[in-house]
Amino acid sequence: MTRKVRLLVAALCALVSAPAIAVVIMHIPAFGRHPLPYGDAINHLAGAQRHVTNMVSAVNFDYRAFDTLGEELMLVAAVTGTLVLLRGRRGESLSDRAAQAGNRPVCERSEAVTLACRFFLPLITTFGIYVILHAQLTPGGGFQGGAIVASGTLLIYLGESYRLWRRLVRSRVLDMLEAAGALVLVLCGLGPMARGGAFLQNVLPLGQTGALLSGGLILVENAAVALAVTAGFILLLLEFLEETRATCEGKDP
Amino acid sequence: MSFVPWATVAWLFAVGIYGVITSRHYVHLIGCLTVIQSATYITLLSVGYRFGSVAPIFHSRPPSTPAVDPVLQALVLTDIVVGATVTALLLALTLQVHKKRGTVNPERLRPMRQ
Amino acid sequence: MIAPATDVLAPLPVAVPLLVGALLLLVGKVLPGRVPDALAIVAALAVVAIDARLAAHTTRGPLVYWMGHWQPHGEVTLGIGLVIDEAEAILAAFMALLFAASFIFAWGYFEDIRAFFHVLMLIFLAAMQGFCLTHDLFNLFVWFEVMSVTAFALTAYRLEADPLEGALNFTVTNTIGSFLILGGIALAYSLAGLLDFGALARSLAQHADDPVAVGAFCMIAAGLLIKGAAIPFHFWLADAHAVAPSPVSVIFSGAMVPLALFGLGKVYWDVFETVPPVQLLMRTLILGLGVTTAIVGGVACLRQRHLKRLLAFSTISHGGILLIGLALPGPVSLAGVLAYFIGHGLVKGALFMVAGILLATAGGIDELWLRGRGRASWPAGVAMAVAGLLLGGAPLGLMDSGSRLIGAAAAMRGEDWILIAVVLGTACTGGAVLRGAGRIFLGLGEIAGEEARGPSEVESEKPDRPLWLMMLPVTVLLLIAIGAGLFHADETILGAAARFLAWDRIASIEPVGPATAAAVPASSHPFVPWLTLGLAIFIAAHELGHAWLPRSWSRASRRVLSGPVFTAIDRTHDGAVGDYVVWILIGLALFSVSSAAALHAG
Amino acid sequence: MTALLVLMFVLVAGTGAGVVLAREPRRQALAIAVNGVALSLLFVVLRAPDVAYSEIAVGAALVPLMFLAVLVSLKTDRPKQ
Repeated sequence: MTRKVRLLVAALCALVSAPAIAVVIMHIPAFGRHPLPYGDAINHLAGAQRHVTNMVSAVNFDYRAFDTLGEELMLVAAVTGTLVLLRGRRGESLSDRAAQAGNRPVCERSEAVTLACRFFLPLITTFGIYVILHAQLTPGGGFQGGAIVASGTLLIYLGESYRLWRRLVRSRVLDMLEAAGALVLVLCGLGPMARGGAFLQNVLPLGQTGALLSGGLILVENAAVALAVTAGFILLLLEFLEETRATCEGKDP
Repeated sequence: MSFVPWATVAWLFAVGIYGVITSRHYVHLIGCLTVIQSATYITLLSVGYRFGSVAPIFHSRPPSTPAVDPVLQALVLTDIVVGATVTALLLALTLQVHKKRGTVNPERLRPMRQ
Repeated sequence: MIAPATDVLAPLPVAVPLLVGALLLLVGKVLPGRVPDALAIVAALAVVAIDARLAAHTTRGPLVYWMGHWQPHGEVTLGIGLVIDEAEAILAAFMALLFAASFIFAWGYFEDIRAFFHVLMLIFLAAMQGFCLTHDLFNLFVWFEVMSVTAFALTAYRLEADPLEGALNFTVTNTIGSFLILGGIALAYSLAGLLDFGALARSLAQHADDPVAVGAFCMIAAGLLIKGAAIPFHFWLADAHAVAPSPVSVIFSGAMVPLALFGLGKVYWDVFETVPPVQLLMRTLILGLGVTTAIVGGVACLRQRHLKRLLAFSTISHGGILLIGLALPGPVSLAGVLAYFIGHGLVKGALFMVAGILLATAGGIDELWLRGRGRASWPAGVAMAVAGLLLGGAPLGLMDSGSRLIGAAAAMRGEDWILIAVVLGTACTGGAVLRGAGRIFLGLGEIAGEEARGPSEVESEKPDRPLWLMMLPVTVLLLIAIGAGLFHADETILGAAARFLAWDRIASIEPVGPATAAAVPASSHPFVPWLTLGLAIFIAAHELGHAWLPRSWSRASRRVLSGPVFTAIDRTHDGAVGDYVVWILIGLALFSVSSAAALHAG
Repeated sequence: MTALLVLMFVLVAGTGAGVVLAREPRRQALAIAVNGVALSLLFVVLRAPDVAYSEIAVGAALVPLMFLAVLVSLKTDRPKQ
């Protein structure tokens, strides 16, 4: 099909489907007034049952932790797949050394950029860790904080140099951290079974509502997710940035 | 006015599909997929919204305050991970296919027809 | 608090492969040689054992297991439940068995990059188990997506141009499918505000004629049919299955595609069965799609020369037959689906392994190029011929049980015409495989027919494994496919199907007592299997015998086969992802028109 | 339905279309970031701060960065065939 034929067929399909779609939209319960029995039940029960104040984290890491287990393993699978795709060509042996940028001129970073990056790096990292640690209390959690920390490490690259970033961020260590995060999450499921509980059952002491150490198993799972997400996203960035440099196979160290 | 969220969703889906079927650059096509993906976030969160409610976080207010649905927000969080990982995988595939074929035009990337 | 002994097993089919996978990812680099292979095989076999035990313990009704011990709070379920039925446990056990066979087949094949292959495959296995056993709509989506992501990565594992392009088409189309499923989940949630299958079903029963419920079903069904490769959503499959490494194609064709179709049945029976327009959609649209898919897939299969692509089209055709079985109501038809699922998976798995053997020993996959070059590995030829006969409807073993039961279910409703689609699909795919076996291993068929125009590629896999090692899983799979009939497999499966449907999901989330199993129905058309087999052999002989046919006959048949209808089939499978997406839109339009008609009729 | 909500929905619809219509991939990466910011604003209005956080970190930062990195390497890469 050419582009024109495709657009024509697509427009026809849209035209034919439009009445049915319109009927469905007209029948959806009015926006802002849906019946939400599941969400309401969680909002009413979770505070007392799990001593947490962020209901989204309670759902993610306790009520529906099985989803999160699948989600994290999906992340691990996607990162592994990307590694296979990108590292497979370069060869594993090169993965711990910064690739050379060929004969591209290295642009000098201005003082201001370096200074700004040195200023913001600790700020962003601290903020990311804060977001991770307060999952059970305020908005945020392992996933959001992990993503923030991962993008924050790029400031090393922006402000200092690609080489320093690569030297500080070791892909071998990241591989291990990512796998460890996934493993801890699976063990969070199996551990309670060893004590006669159900898979992923919260068997740890719940602590006091509002305290940093509250929520029991939620804390452990949150930490595992933070580990896997941080390591996974840094690995993704690292592999993509590595691709931007022409690898020169062992010419100069 | 209650149709605005659903109209937005339908619009984003349609415009994203339009981009996918007319795209001439795989990276652009992947961008269009993220637009369709954002339509799913909006659907889920719109379903969970409730007028006159607060966010489902009771750090500084009593737990009896009416709040929006936390379950759907958790689902959207999962969805965002899905989106980011699939995007990364697609970008890696694009990069490799460019090395092999020298093009990223979807029209010219047809398996087993070279 | 302490659960009974078997309950403890419920989460393990998912947890065990994930545990081993995470461990391999952590220490895979330092493990010597074949340890990852061995660990993966042990993990898969452990899952088989767990599932088998679960199946044995659910003959009196399903087992309910709440993740995190979140029992329902009154009417509202708080957590995610697994509800394990005998039927689902049997399917799960079969899929784990296929993984074990595939791991044995791939012994030592993927040693290049740590244990990445095994990690991905184990996560893939866990996702399929979760998808099969879960009882929660969003959890179903999560495992569906884990399945997809691992499958995308595994398709491109060879890092050649064709696999990369195939993986791109696969990823783009299936990602759109998962968006559709998510949209359907959101629609269902807007009505009910719940996610558990049972709770949803009870809530939807009160919205019997609501267009939103129908819309939710349509979106979820379309998403699952993209993964299940029903026409017109099927285009990605031939591109992806043909280029994936053969141990991966074994899983794709033998388990993943049928599982997505079974998922459609699961969502229908567990959630949407009480919505009358949806019932009507199953009896009309889904049945129609199944019939079309069975026939078109079979015809397209005959027109291929790339052996794995040929097998991929045969999977499309057999998926159509499964879809027919899902669309027909009643336990007999469901039993047919279960038997066909397992029988087809075993045979198709064995066939993809034969293709892998040819890639490794003869160094090619193109049927015309391979003519006569398979003689050295003749045991594979015997296996391919046996598998071709089973695929072509030989009245023997599980596949035959499946198609007989589906046929009986159609006859019981007075819709005997459906048998035509089953016979045509079966005969064409069986004929195509038999033609391949004759050409590759006996050197027949010097003059090629229409298949010469099919797309192909140059491909080979590492010739580092002994033939006996690769033949071992092939033999085991085929023996099970043939021999299962000797152990009353029909009765067991029919009982499981009857119990699966007897449980009134609206009345209670609790399991029910054992249902009375229906008797295996006597076939109303006992000659059909023989007719099908005869047709398959005739097709193969005709395709191989161009040299001996009278000139005028040969010319006439060629004129028909290169006619506009057949070349249109070739031309639509053009590999352009934009076209595939347009075909998805056409499918969605079909869905919306039929659901509007169904709502109007109701 | 408040005016603010309508405004945010329209904004997201507009920036989403912008992502599709930005045919030049570099400009598209920027459009994706803008769309990500618009989405997270909408999520804040929809009372979903958790989701807004992850959208701003992933949709407005990580994903555009990956896009840019891939575009750079597509440019530097000289295919062998």
